[in-house]
Formats: sequence, C-alpha cells, structure tokens
Amino acid sequence: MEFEPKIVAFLCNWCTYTGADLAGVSRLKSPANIRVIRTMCSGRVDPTFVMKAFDLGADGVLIGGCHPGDCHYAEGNYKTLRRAHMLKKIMRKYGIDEKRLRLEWISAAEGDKFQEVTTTFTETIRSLGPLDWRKRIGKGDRTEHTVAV
Amino acid sequence: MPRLKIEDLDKIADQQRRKMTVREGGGKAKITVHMGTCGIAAGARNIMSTFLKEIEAHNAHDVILTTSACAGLCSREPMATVELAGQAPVKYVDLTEEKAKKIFASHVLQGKLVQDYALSIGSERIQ
Amino acid sequence: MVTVKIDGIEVQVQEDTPILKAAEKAGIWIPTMCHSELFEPYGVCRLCSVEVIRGKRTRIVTACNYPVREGLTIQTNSAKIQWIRKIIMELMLSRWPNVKVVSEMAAKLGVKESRFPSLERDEAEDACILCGRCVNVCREVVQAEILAFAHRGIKREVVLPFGDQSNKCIVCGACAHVCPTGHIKMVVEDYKGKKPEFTLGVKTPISVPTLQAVPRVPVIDTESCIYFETGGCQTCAKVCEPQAINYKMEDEIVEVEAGQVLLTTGYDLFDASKLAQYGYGRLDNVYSSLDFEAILNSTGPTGGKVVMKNGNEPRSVGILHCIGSRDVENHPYCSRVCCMYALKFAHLVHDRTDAAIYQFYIDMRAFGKGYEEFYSRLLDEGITMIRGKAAEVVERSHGINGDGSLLIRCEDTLIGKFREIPVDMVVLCNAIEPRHDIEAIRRIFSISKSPDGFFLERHPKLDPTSTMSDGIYIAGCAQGPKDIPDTVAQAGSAAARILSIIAKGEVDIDPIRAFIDEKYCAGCRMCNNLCPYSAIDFIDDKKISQINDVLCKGCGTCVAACPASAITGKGFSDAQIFAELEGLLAI
Amino acid sequence: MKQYRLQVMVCAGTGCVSNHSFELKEALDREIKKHNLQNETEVVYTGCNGFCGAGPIVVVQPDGIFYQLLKVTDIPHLVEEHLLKGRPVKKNLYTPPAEKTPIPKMADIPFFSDQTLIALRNRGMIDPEKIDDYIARGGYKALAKVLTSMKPDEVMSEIKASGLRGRGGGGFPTGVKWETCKKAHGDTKYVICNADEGDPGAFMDRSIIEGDPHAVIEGMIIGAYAIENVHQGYIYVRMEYPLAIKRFQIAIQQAREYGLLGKNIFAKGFDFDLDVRRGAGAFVCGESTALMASIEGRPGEPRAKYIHTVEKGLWDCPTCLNNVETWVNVPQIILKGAKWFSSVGTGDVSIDPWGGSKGTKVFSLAGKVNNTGLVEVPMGISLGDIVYKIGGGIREGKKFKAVQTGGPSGGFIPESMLDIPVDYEELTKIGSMMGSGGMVVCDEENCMVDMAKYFLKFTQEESCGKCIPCREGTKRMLDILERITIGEGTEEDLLLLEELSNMIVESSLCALGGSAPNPVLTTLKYFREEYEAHVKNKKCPAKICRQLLTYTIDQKICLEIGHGCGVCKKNCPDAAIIGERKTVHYIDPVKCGKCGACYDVCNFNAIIIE
Repeated sequence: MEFEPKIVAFLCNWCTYTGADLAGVSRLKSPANIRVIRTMCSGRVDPTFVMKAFDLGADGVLIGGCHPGDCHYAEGNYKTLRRAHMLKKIMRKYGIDEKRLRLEWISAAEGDKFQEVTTTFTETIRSLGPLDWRKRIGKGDRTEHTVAV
Repeated sequence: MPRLKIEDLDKIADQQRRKMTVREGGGKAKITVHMGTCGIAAGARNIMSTFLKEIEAHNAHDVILTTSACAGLCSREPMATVELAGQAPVKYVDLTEEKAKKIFASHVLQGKLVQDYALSIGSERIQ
Repeated sequence: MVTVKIDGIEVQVQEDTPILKAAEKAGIWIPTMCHSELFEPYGVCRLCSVEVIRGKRTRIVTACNYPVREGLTIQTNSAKIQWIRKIIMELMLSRWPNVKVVSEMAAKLGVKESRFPSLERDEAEDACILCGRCVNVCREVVQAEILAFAHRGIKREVVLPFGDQSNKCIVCGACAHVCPTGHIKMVVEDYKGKKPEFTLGVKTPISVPTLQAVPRVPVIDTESCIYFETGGCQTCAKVCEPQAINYKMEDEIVEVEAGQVLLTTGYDLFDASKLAQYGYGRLDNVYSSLDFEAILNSTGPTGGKVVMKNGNEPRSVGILHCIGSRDVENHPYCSRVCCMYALKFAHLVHDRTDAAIYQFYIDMRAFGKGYEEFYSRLLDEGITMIRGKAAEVVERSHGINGDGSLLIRCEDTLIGKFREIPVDMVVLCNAIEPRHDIEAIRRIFSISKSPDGFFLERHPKLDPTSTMSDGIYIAGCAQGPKDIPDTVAQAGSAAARILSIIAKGEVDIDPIRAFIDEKYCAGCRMCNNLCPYSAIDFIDDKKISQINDVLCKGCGTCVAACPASAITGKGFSDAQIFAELEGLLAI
Repeated sequence: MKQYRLQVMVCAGTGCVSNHSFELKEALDREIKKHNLQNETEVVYTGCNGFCGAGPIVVVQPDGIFYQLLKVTDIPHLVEEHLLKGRPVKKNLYTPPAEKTPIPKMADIPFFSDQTLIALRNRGMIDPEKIDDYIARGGYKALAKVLTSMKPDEVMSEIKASGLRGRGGGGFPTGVKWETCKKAHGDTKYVICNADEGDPGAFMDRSIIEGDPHAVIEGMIIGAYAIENVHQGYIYVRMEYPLAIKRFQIAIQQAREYGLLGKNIFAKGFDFDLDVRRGAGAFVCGESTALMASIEGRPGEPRAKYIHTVEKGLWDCPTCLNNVETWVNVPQIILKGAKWFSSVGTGDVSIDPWGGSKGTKVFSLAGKVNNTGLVEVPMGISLGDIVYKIGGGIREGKKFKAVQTGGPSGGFIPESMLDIPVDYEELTKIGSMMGSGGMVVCDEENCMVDMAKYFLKFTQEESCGKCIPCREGTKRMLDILERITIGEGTEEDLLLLEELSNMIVESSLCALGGSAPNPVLTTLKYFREEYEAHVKNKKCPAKICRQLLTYTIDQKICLEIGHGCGVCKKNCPDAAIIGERKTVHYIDPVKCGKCGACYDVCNFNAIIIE
C-alpha cells in the first residue's frame, strides 16, 4: 500500500480556515491527508501542539495564518512566525526534517492558494516518507535528518 | 548724536550764530580791512588775521569781518574801517597788530572810539 | 432714515445710501454703464451724473457713489444732465460705434451719431469700452487682482500681468461674466493641467452633487470656489437670506461610536483612458458611461439632449460593452450591470434622436427579472447588435481633415467578418472596479478582500452580507458588481441583521476567552506585553497576571506563550487540542 | 568752534547743480587752498536761491555779493580778486536788463528785494544737509513752543486764525482741514506732505525741499501734534527729484538722531515719525486720492471725493494732506503768531476762512520775462508787479500778451487784467486759478491757440484715463485744436470745443479733468479773435502755427542781393522752389510743405513768412 502521509493543519479561524472553506465552496479539491484543527488565531498554536502532533504520528504539520498585517487579532501571526523559526530549530535537534513543518499565509479569499499549498505540502511529505517518530525514539534512532541529508 | 532737549536748541543756535551773522549780514559791528595791493604790502593781512583771532578769542559772534579794495589813502595803510550798528563808520590808519587789538577791545567791543588811531568819522558815498 | 427729493418724488432711505439706489426706490431710472452691484461704485462712465441741490449750492455728482443726506434735492434729468449724458454718449460712439451696449444706450439717450471724429475709432462689435467692470470684479470680488489697467489717458487698456496669461489667474470667469461687450471670452482649456472630470460644459462651484441625494443640499466645491482660492467673492453669502453659507465648514473627522457598521463604499469606474485604443480622453465624442449619463440627465450640461461636442445631434452612436471587464489584462470579472444600462442608453438615444445605434457585445447578459424582455424590445426597436468586442476606435481619416466622426473596428463573430462601423459618438461601458482606497478601509475593519479586490463576505452562499469581523456588514458594489435591485436586497438584508442585534439589546459574544489559573501563574509577565489588546494586567498585590474578560478577544496568543501553562484558552484549551490531535491522528 | 571771515554760498539747487555748481565748489576749494585762505573762508552749499535763470549762483557773505552764470574757469580770478583782495569781480555780477551798471549786492537786485520771504526764509542761508544750520536760524523752536506751552487745540486755533490756505492749488483753509481730520473717527490718522509737483515749469516745492527740508518736517510734526492720534507721516516725492529725496532722507535721519522724530519727542510723550515715499512721476498722483492710492501701492488713480480724505484717506484712515509750501508756513505762524501772518495778504479770514488770502505765495516765474526763477510774494500783489518789477519785464522789449497761472489747470490772463491781485478768489473768478504756483508769461510772439494746445496736450497725456470725460474728452478737444492749428478748423469747431470744454469741467471725476479745459476756455474767452483768425482767415497772427503760414520769396532781394543763389532750392525737401541759378526763385504754394527750411538757409533774408 502506498504511503499516505498524515498531515495536521492548524488553521487560523479568520483567514486560512475560511480560505479552506472557500476552497470547498469553489469546488477546489484538496488532498484528504490534511486533518484540520481550527484555532482562533495562528498565534494560539503552541509549539507543544506541533511536537505533540509529531509524537502522535503526524508526518507533517501545516500552520495557516493571515497575511502579515491582516491578523484579526492585530499581530498574532507575527508571534507565530517567531515560533515557527524556533520550532524548526527544535525539530532539527530532535532529528525531524524541518520541511515537515510549513507555515503559510493564506487569506480568506485565497481558496486556490489553500488548494495549492495543501497539495504541494502533501507531496513534500510523501517524498520525505513516514516519520514514525515514536517508533524511532523507541529504537534510539533520532536522526532522521542525518539520514535524509 | 544725543537726543536733544529743548534747551539744546539754543545751545546749537549759539554755536552757529557767528556763521549766521556773517550770512544774514546783521551784527553789532563790521570791520572792513582794506586790502588793496598797497594794503597787503603794508601788512594788512596780519591785521586781518589779528582781528579774526580776536573775534575767535572773545567769541564775538556778532562782529563781521570783511575786506575791501584800496581805500585810496595808500600812504596810511594798513587801514581798517569799523562800523558799529547805527553809527557812522570810523577809519583807522597806520595799524599794527597791537593797535588792532586795542581797537577791537575798545571800539568794537565797548563802543569807545580810539581817538589816537582814528583818521576820520564817516565815509564818502558813491552815487 | 433721511428724506430726499428726487425729481420731485420724496423717498425715505438710510443715510449714506447712494443716490442711484434711492432713485431706484423712487422708481426713477438713471443710466449707468460701469456700475455693478458686485463691487464698490467705480464712477468712471459719468453717465449717472445728476444735479444735487443743497441749499443754494448746485453740484453735479455721480449717482452711483454720492451718499444721500437729509434734505437733498436731486435732479436726475435736467437739461444740463441730459446735455452731459449726450456728450458722453457722443464721445463713446465716436470711439466704439459698433458696440451694442454703447449704441443702445446712445439711442436711449437720444444720440444718433457723434459730432466728434476720432482717430481711436474701433469698429469691433466686442471692443473693450474700458468700463473697468472686469478689473473691479477681479480685484474686489475675486480678489485675484489679475486684471488691471495699464497706460495713461487715451492709451489706457485692460491688461494681464506682463501682458501674458498668469498662473495666478484662477480662471473663474468672473471678468467675462461682467464684461458688457463680450470683449473677454472664456476658452475652455485644461485648467492647471487637471483634466476636467466631465468635459461637457461649465459647472458652477456651488451645486447639488447628486440630484437624487437626500437631503438635497448644495455644496461648495472648494477646489473651484473663488473664496477658497483668493478669499474673495463671497457673493453666495451675500445673497443667502437664511445665512446658510458656511465657508469655515471643513471636512471633519466625526467620531461616531457604533456597535455595528455597514460598509457600502461603492465602486470606482474603470478609467478607460488606460485603454488607448478606445480613444477616451483623446478623441472628442468618446464618452464613458457616467459622462453619457450626465448627458442624458435633464438637469445635466446639455439639458438631456443627446448632442456632440459641436452641438450637433449624432447620426450614429456606438455603444461598446466590457471596457475593462471580462478582460484578463484588467478585470476578469463581469461588471454585471453594463449590458442592461447599455440597452437603456440605446433605448434613450433611440427615443431622443434619429441616430443609428450599434451595440458591440461579447455576450448579452440579461439575467434579471424583466431584463430579457427589455432586450427583446430593443431588438424590435431596430438597434443593431454586433457580437464581438470592439477592437479600436479611430478618427475617420477621409473627408477634409476628418470631420471628427469616428470609426469602430471590430470582428463580428456571428458572421465571422472584420467590420468597420462609422459613428459620430462612442459610449464606453466602463468596468466597475473596487474603490481605490478599499485596502485602507479593509484594514480599518479587519476584513478581507476577495481576489477581484472587492470586500470579502463571511460566506459566499450562506452569509453574503456579513464579514469575518463581528458587527461589520457589507452591501452593494463594495462587495462586488451588482445592479440596483441586488444592492437594495443585500442592503436590506444587512440592515435586518443589524436591527436584529439592536432589537435584542445585548450582544452574544463567543465564549472563547483566555483564563489565567492563579495557582500556576508565576507572575513572569511574559503574557502582558504579548497581548495585542492589552487585556492582561499584572496585579501587584497578588503578584500574578489577570485577564480582563471584556478586552480579551480569545486569540490564544498568550495561552501558547505561557511557560507555566497557567493560561487556558476557553474552548481551545491545551487538553482540547491534544484530544483533537489524538482523535485526528488515531487512524 | 572755528570762525570764518568769509562764507562762500554755492547754490546747490537742481537748476544750479545741472549747471555744474558741484564743480564750482571743487574749483573754489582748490583755489582757496592755493591762496592759503582755507582758515578764513568757508565754502557752503545752499538750497535753491530761486533765481534759476542766473544759475549757477554763488553769493559771497558777509557782503552779499551775488555772482551769476559762473563757469569753473571764472573761479581762479574770482578767488584772487574777491576773496583775497576784496574786489568784487564785475563781469560776473548781475546787470539788470536795459541797464549798464551791475548790481553787486544780492539784496539790491529787484528780483530779490521785492520778495517777501516766509516759506523761503532760509534760502541761501543754510546748508540744507546740516540740521544745526536750521536750528541756528530758529529751527525747531516752534516745535519746542508747541510741545511745551500749547495744547493741540491752541495750535489748531492759531493756524485757523492765521488764515493759511492750501498752497497746492485748491486753497482749502488749512485750519479747517486739520480740524475736520481731528474730528474724524479713527484711532490711526496720518499726515502727508504732497511733494509730487508735476506742473510743467513749476519747481517751488522742489526748491523748498532742497533748500530747507527741516522746515517741512517741523511743520508736519506740529500738524501731527495738533490733529492728534497721528504718529506716522509720509512725504510723497516724485522720483524725478532725486536731490529732494536725498535731502529729505538726510534731514529725517538727522532729526531722528536728535530725537526730533520718533518716540517721545523732547521728552514730552509725543510720538511721530516720517517716511519718504517716492512717486513714479504721474502727474495725476498730485491729486490727493491718487497720491494716497499710490502710497498704498495701488495704481495712482483718483476716486470720487464725496467722502473726504480727511475722513477716509490713506488705508481708509483720516488723513491730512498738505502741500510742501503749506507745511513750511506752519512753524513760522507758530513762532511769530497768527496776527503777524494774517497781516500780510488780502481779505478778512476771521469769520469766513475763505474770506481772504493770507501770507505769501511762491511762484515759479517762467516764459518771456527777463528774470525767470522762484519768487515769493505777498498775497495781494498785482500780477503786473510780478511780471514787471520782479520779473524785470518782457524780454527784448516785446509786448506782453498774457500770463498763465496755475499750471495746466489754470488759465491765461490778458493784459487788461494785470492789475488783478494775487488772491485765490480773484484768480478763480477770471477763469484761472492760483494752482501750485506756476506762472508763464507770454509775449506777442506766442500764439494763444498753440499755448492752449500745449497745456491741453500735457493734461491729455497725463490724464489717468479713468473717467470718460477726461480720457475721451480731452483727446477730442486736442483733435479739434490740432485741426484749428493746421487750418482745417471751422467755426462750428470753436462752438464744439467750447461745449466739450464746459462739459468736461462739469462732469470729470477729479480736479485734473475738471480743470484741464481751463487754458482752452480762458483763451477762447480772452483771445477769441486769435482763434477766429485761425478758423476764418486761416492765419496765425503770432506766426507760430506753421501750417497756416505762407512762404514767398522777395524777388528783389533774391535777384539783386542774392543773385538767385539757389541755396533754397537745394534745401527744399518738397522740391517746391522753382527757378534757375542767377534768376529769381519762386515757391510753389501747392507743393510747399511749410517746413521753413528755405527761411533758415537763405543768407539774404529773402524769404517772407506771412
């Protein structure tokens, strides 16, 4: 059976989540690999959520927020941007390829962009292969990126 | 220049009086030094400067000093005519600096004729 | 009040009233030439000379500026006065024999011809008679002081500074307005490099901007009003009896506290001059749809007559659809309203003129109630429909120097042929496009734009009037091109939504709030600065932070940041999200 | 302080300056140094002496020896003979016409001796650029008197009682004007000195300013004090008077330094300052409203004066405008009293301010008299006295024809009226006016039509062109006069001219237009026969109007004396002269362009003009 990545998407309520809705209304097909969690703001996405998602078996995490300057809560997406940088560092330390986390600004009007992002991201993760982080930790193999690189 | 006070007007007028007297032609006395060639040769120029110095020394604003040509009596040069306002002119002859000083002090300033040096009173009139 | 006797008639007037006014009150006509109510009496034509008798003294004075005093006796038409006036008219006639105001006044005063031959004779019918009205109006009323007299005596003339057009001239036209002979003329040119919005005629600075507006109040255009240029004129204030003119009134920012906002900021018309091939702004008689609306308007510059720039009725009119819309280079969307108003134009032109009418369309979209029927009716009226977007509009090259008529080139896709249609007038159906400042508005209200650039609704099907921001609603062309019935429907819906909340008296807010558990808060204050709404305060007494529920919007930024996990996002608590994650990733 | 025996007063009025008086002073200084006389002789510039026809003028004091028409080359001889040796140089003295012996003393020359000096009292006496000279002659004493011992009202009543009337032309009683200005509402008021002297041939204002600027300033300060609420004054001088402007500026500067202008004058709590405003030389700017418009920076055009300038003048504030000569009289009236002033002149002004003409009037005497220049005469003196006594009679013994007073606004007065006294009302009665004081004497060789045309041409050119009667009317009048002088006039033209003149007088906006026809009206009245000769006989009796003359050649002289030399034929631009050499020449009257070239070139006076 072909590998179907599990991707968790944390989507901001005002932009990307609505954008996803628009994609649906516009009959734009997104990959079924995307499993959406709605947060009020991308700024709500606690780094632990991302790590927890990997821990629970996610192969990739997508965070969708509003375009800079457009945040419904004024500047929540800037905090997200900061955290995404930090998260990538942590992921490297844990041996997770940083490509497995993707931060995208998708506005409520960008249904097409949502489709494009989800599709390409799914393909990226698919090419990276399964993470199976929990199993690897169990085996003491924590260096996915060294393998990959 | 300072701002003027009212009394300064008179001071300025006073300083300028001599000049004005000369121009206006008024004045208490008029001294005419006869300065033809003969007069100058006999020393009229000295007499004239003496009178001028005296005027300055006594601050006599109202005395006019003037010159004229030869008075015709060349032998008695240097000559001068002193004319007090309202009086007949008096001709003095054979003047020296001392004589001139005396005439100025006595006749011009005090109005006392100096008989000794005087030639005549009155003058000829030209028609 | 003083009493004066004018030609035997006693009148009571205010002291110092000019004789001319007093005479007017007594119903006595005094001839004038240089006088105008607009400015202080100038008193140079001397035609209004009258005899004033005061006691034994008789004087000849000018009525325009002589102030009356108690007991004056005034003779306005004695033999002597008649004699003076006649000679004045003879003097004027000898110099300007063909000027209408002069010869008319001369005839009125019984002068047929002048006894004085003149070397300065000017045969022109519109000669300057040096009355000074233009100079005075420019100085006193307009206060621009552009026009002035130059030279002395018989060489006197009215000149511009250094004899040239001055950039200080505000081109108000007051001089031309007061000129009694037509010597000063207004030439319509671009003013200060600005292209007039509607190059269709003269518009006064005071106008009712939209005739259908409620309340229908005239406003002053500060860009063209003389007062705002020079501080002069103020004629409107002088004539307005209720004293309603207020020059000090400025555009002001009014702060209104509102719980809900309905955005109906409308649209901009696509600038057709961007599409040079259609010649808008370059060729005479190429109009935008809004220009043409103005022409059709019975209160518009042409009084509703369909005429060309030269005043003639057009022999044929071409109406070009989809200018800037349905065009990948500009706006890919359909502006929706053009087809129908283009049909309306055609109908009205057909109604008012004998012109042949051509419509150049891509598709006819008569989608609304009764629209298709209207389209059928138009076809019956004999409108020529050409399916095919017009390629370009050019001046006809044949004829002597071209006669200003135009040629529309297009491909008629129904017959598959290239066609050239000669027309006198072209009307462009410009696209509806988002307001130029829509981005700024959008940011103020934290709402989004759809890819076409209009405001984005919360849901295209389920909620087309509200937005992502609570209490912010949109309607009309601000949301997307639509016609009047659609706009009314959307606005009505939005109004109903707003009213429903007002009627309820209270607002439901989402219970999504953050909450600090005092037990775990270490008082690090990391969250305090993070909060975009300043909803978190540090409580000094307790040495912990606390969230103000009213200010908190529930974004959760603080929740994510709290190192002690003391903050919980209600509805989005860590536990809930983890549970969600577990659920999602279980399979 | 240095005392000098001799004072050489060099006239530095414009007339003498243009005749090189500055160079004269340089030469004098040079020669005096050469003869070592610099310690007893002072060379001083003075203002205009008035006898401009005799310029450049040097007066040697104390004897008052009057030298005229000096040249730089005369100076070495003059210094040696007069300054050194005390012998006046005869050839440079003034000799009255028709006499042979010269008059050495200034005071004995009738031109000077018959004058009464009030306005010109300091002429030739002071250096106008030295305030101390002015103070030495009693200057600013009147101001001191006014500020220490007189209330503004007292000053006012003194001026009223003196009967002083405006010297600019109109003759409006000065006191009445001041009083109206004082009573006018307004916290800011102005005084103006009108020095925009524009009449052709009139230069008394210029002369006063150049000779005695402080007197004008003092008069204005006193006026400002009397009127009250006046703290700023303007002197409006035409740009054509650069020397006057300079002298005023120097005088104002000196007065400011002495604290006589500015804040708190003489520590009496009275503030007043003055500024010079320069006019661009439009004649009409002498009219008060036009002058004020010009000061305000607007075109100098008059306005209707139904509301007087004393109520609404400069910048709509009450403004008192007086002529230079009027202001100059004020300090003297204050110093010497109204009674002294009103003792000179005609009539009685104690009840009616218009009842008489008091004091003196300065005239600039010009034309065909022997002595031309500036004269100050008591009011009431007859015109004949001015022409014959002061003016020294008509040049070359010719016959007097008329005297024109009042500049271009005045009229011509015939011989029969020479005994008329100089008085505002008398002059107005006979159709002329006092005006600012121009006086042009005409002799039998003046054509009155031509004279009228000359003055009218001036007013027509200087008309501002604001109102129709003046702008159009004067030009049409000039057209008619032009026609008459070239022999195309008709008898109807005379009637038309008269009618048009009367209409312009009645209906013009300002006094310039209202008085412009006066020269024409008076000549029409007193010299109508000359006009008729032009119109009916096509002849100009004075042989001035060239187009009316006929040129013929005296055949006898031409042939017998000139032997038909043919010079005239060669020079005739119209080829109107016929005749071969050595034969009689003739002039073809049809071809003759009446240029007069033949007359000028004929060596034998064979050309006859009729």
